[in-house]
Amino acid sequence: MSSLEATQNQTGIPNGKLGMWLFLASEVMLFGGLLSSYVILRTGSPNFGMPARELLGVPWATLNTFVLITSSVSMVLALSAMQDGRIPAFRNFMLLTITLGFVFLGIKSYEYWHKISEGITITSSLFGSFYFTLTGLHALHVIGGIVFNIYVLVQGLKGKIINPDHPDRLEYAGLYWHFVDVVWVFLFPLIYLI
Amino acid sequence: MTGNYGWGLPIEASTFAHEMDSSLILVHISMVVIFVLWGLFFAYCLVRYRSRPGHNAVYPHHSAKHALGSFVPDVIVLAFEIWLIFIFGMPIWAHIKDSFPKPEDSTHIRITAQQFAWNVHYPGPDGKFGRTDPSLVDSTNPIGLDPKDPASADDLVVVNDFHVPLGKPILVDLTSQDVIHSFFVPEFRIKQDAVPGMMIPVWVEPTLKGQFELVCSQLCGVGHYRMIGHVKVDSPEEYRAWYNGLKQTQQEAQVKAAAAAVAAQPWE
Amino acid sequence: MNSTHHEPTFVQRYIFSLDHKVIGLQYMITSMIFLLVGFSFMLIMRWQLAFPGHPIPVIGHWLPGWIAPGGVLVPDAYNMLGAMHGTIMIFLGVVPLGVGAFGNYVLPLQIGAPDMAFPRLNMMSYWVYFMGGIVMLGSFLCPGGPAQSGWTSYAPLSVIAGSGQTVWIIGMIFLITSSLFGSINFLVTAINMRAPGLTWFRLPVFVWAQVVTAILLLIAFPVLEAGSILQLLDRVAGTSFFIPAGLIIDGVPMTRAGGGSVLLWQHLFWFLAHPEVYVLILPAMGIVAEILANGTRKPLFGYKEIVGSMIFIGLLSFFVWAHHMFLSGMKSSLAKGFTTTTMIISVPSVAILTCLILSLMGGSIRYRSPMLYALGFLPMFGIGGLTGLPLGFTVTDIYLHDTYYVIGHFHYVVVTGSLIALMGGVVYWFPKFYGRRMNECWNKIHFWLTIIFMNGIFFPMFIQGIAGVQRRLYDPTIQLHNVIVQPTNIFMSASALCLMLTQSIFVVNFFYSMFKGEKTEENPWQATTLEWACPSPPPHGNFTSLPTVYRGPYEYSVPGRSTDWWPQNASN
Amino acid sequence: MKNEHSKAMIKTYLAVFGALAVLTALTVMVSTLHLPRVPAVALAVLIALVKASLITAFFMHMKSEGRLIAGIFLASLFFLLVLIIPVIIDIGF
Repeated sequence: MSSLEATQNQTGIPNGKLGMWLFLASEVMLFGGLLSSYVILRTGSPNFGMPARELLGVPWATLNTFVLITSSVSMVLALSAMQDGRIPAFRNFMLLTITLGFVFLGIKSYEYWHKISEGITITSSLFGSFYFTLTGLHALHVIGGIVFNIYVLVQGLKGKIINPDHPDRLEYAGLYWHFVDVVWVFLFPLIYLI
Repeated sequence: MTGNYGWGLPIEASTFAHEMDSSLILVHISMVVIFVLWGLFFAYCLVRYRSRPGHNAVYPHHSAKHALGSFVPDVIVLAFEIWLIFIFGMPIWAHIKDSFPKPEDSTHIRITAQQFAWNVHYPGPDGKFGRTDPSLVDSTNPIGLDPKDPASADDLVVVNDFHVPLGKPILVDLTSQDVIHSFFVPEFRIKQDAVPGMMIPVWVEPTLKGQFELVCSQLCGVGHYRMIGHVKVDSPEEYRAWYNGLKQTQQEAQVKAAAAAVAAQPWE
Repeated sequence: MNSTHHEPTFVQRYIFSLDHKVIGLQYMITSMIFLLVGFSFMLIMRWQLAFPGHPIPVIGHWLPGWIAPGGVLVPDAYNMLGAMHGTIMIFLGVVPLGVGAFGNYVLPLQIGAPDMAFPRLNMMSYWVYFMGGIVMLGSFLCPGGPAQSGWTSYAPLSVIAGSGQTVWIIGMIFLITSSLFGSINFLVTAINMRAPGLTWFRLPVFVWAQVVTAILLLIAFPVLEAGSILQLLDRVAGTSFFIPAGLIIDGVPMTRAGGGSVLLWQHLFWFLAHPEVYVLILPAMGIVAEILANGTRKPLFGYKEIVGSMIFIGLLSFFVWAHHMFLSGMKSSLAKGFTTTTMIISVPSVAILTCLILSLMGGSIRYRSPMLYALGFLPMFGIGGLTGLPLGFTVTDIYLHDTYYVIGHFHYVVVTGSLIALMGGVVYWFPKFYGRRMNECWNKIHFWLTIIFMNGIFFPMFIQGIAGVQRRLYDPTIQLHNVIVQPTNIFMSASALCLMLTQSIFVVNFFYSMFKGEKTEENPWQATTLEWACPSPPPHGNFTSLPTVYRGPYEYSVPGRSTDWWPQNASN
Repeated sequence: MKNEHSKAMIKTYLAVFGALAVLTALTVMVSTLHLPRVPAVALAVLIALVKASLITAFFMHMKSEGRLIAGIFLASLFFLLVLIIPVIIDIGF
């Protein structure tokens, strides 16, 4: 596979990176389609069923935003460390990223439990449906990102596929992880704040 | 009624049917003209440039003039379409879909489609539709009309077969109580989807007396093909007689049903 | 390539192959089978339309009781077959044939690449597609049968439908995923892996068509995926994204929160499904362009206009979707906007057709079988395009919407247009696939019979549409306005049966020629593009040495040369 | 040399992180002001756009990528607008 890339590359951008960006473009359309539906029905539906602000759990969501931002910066620091050949730093930053991913999911599950105990379920109202659909799909992406990150961590420590000279896959995992962060950056204000 | 239909368009039975037909004919004539001209050129090319001994293909030397020539059909088509849509079409579309007659000048009815019937709700002389509530729907009350609402006392609900008077536009508030249906009367050249959760106005002014088929043109389930209603266009007098006669029959039936219900009550 | 590699086993070579050529052929065979399956569904429906209520002859007794008790088709089954016909033909038939099969096989060859950018993703794309097909067909085993809400799956009908609809959505999600894998792969391959010297404006039109198609798939499909997720939840989780409050189903009030919008599904669906129409037609146009240049022995007229128009079509196809919704209750002001964009998009289509026809001028047309299919495409696509005019025009659409006129229109575009061109593509590239030719004489017979019978099926649809016959009617004869034109249904059904019989010529010819066909040289059509610069069939890795490109794709009959074709990779 | 460069990069990353944290706090604070609906939505979306641009530009290195990748990403955003605008006109109001 790498031999093909070496022989032919018209743009200088590695195939994997180009493919990852194209994939992210399609993910923009997927989340965009769902978020558009949310915005459209939020403004247009006669009974959207928006709960009171106190029930939304803004503090927890804010905390989760910080968790994701922090994991994003530790991801990019891990890449930086790998590029410089600082493997222990790479390992620590990756572990931090993965841990924060789990923390995000933990807070999210607490939030889910909290919402359900307050009577906001996927069938209770359109808001509930959108809340669980959007955050649920996002959480699935977080899980996918964590799996990708664990793979990258293991391979980075083995040093065969990912090493300071070939950090490509680490970079792709980073792209994906940051994208998941970007999606949350939009979900957070649209769901919790307005 | 069969005489309304043939191999071409059905007869024209509404005020805008003729405009619609002339649009259809105009568009089709232009399509045929384009296709024939273009087909003749195509056939000419196929014969003239066939491969044969002594005939070789010509390697074209690109000139700006040559390339511009290829845009001639585009420009013609574009000009025709601009004329068709903006000058010719927009006023007709606006006439049919945007400029509704006033409710007081028209026969104002509400049609609630369901699987697989058309429920027609007349507001009665007071011009007000009685309140409807989905929880009141049962086999005798297909649209859930609330009998306690004073506005509903003179209302009339009929299923599938209904009458309208000639000489006035009909203003229909169209909705559906389950899935999407589509209101289509071929002779009136009118079609509009009936969408649950939306109340969509449609109007048409009949120009002929007679009975016309109201069919569903949006797949609505297993009975889609047999979802047929009949619009009967009467003279105003006939219409009034039909309306009053039916209203009376329905009221008598209600009284009888109420009496039967009381009779069926076991003594406590 | 690597000497330590051992000889691949049968399974590695033909089943889970990573080679784009094998994957392309897998796509081709599978999609052709699905085309026949979808077509046979239609034959059953056409019997019912021609002779409503009469038992289906011959196969009627073999059909299970819930489809045709006593051989007579029931209305549910008619709707199921209709929905499955549409879904199978579009998502499992024509798109995989045009994009999956030809795109996979020909695109890397035409750009001089040894394989796709991501061979493993490519293999997954095929197997996910295959799974999607199995799931779709498997929905026949659901209690209550498969989806029966049409291929458009309009809510709320699709939300209240039986369990087959859920399986339909799951199948669609498989197919969407497969297309996304494929489109990412195609784009990266075409962007990065072009041979040295192969600049964007030296690419064959077919490659351009595939690139534009891949962009359409990449951008539009996720939106349908979003819609499908919402519809799936509406069905299985009891949400009400597409369900307004206060519905009464079968006399029973629906207990849901409500508040959803019925039209939202239609917007999300058509945002995909209109670009999808161009996904169906663009690869076909690309194939026609290839064959025409080869068959006329001269460069295409207006290569840049064709490519520009394709890009323009691709861009604009995202701006026209709501012309399917003029009568859906959408705001009238939007209808005006969308009729305008629809008008604009007809311009590049006319431009492409004009350029293709003008390409004939000054040529030396060799009437060999691929050329027949390509030439047949032109007038048939012309009819399909022209009949789009009264449908895209809001006024006449009021009458023609949801009548057989619509069906006639898109079948002219997709069947007599796309499918004819794709058959031409099979014939044209068959020597590349197998190093043998299909029988020329039988191809010509097949072409003429196919064109005649296809017109026999689809032209009467315009007559029916003008008479006001609606689509999707199980028994048209119980509505008075349909009765007079009923004889056309008998004629159409007879044509359909004949068309099916005609296809057996193609199938036999295909498989016979695969093994026993006349062997051909490397470049039997004396073509210029890169796919003919490698052995037929190409070995693993395609090119013995990396080709270098020196000129445009269609340098035929260049003055002062001894041969009338000048391959892209020939250095002099 | 390489180390110098990456040190500068790390500084940038931390600065971006700080900016993101501040913006998050800001957007939460703004939401407690109970502004009228339109400015509230506009402000929240604006802040989200700034945050997303920071992440894509620096963490995802969009800033140092060529026009192709930026084009792919922006094209998808453009088509998203093409989807949302007509639908919000139709259903949203």
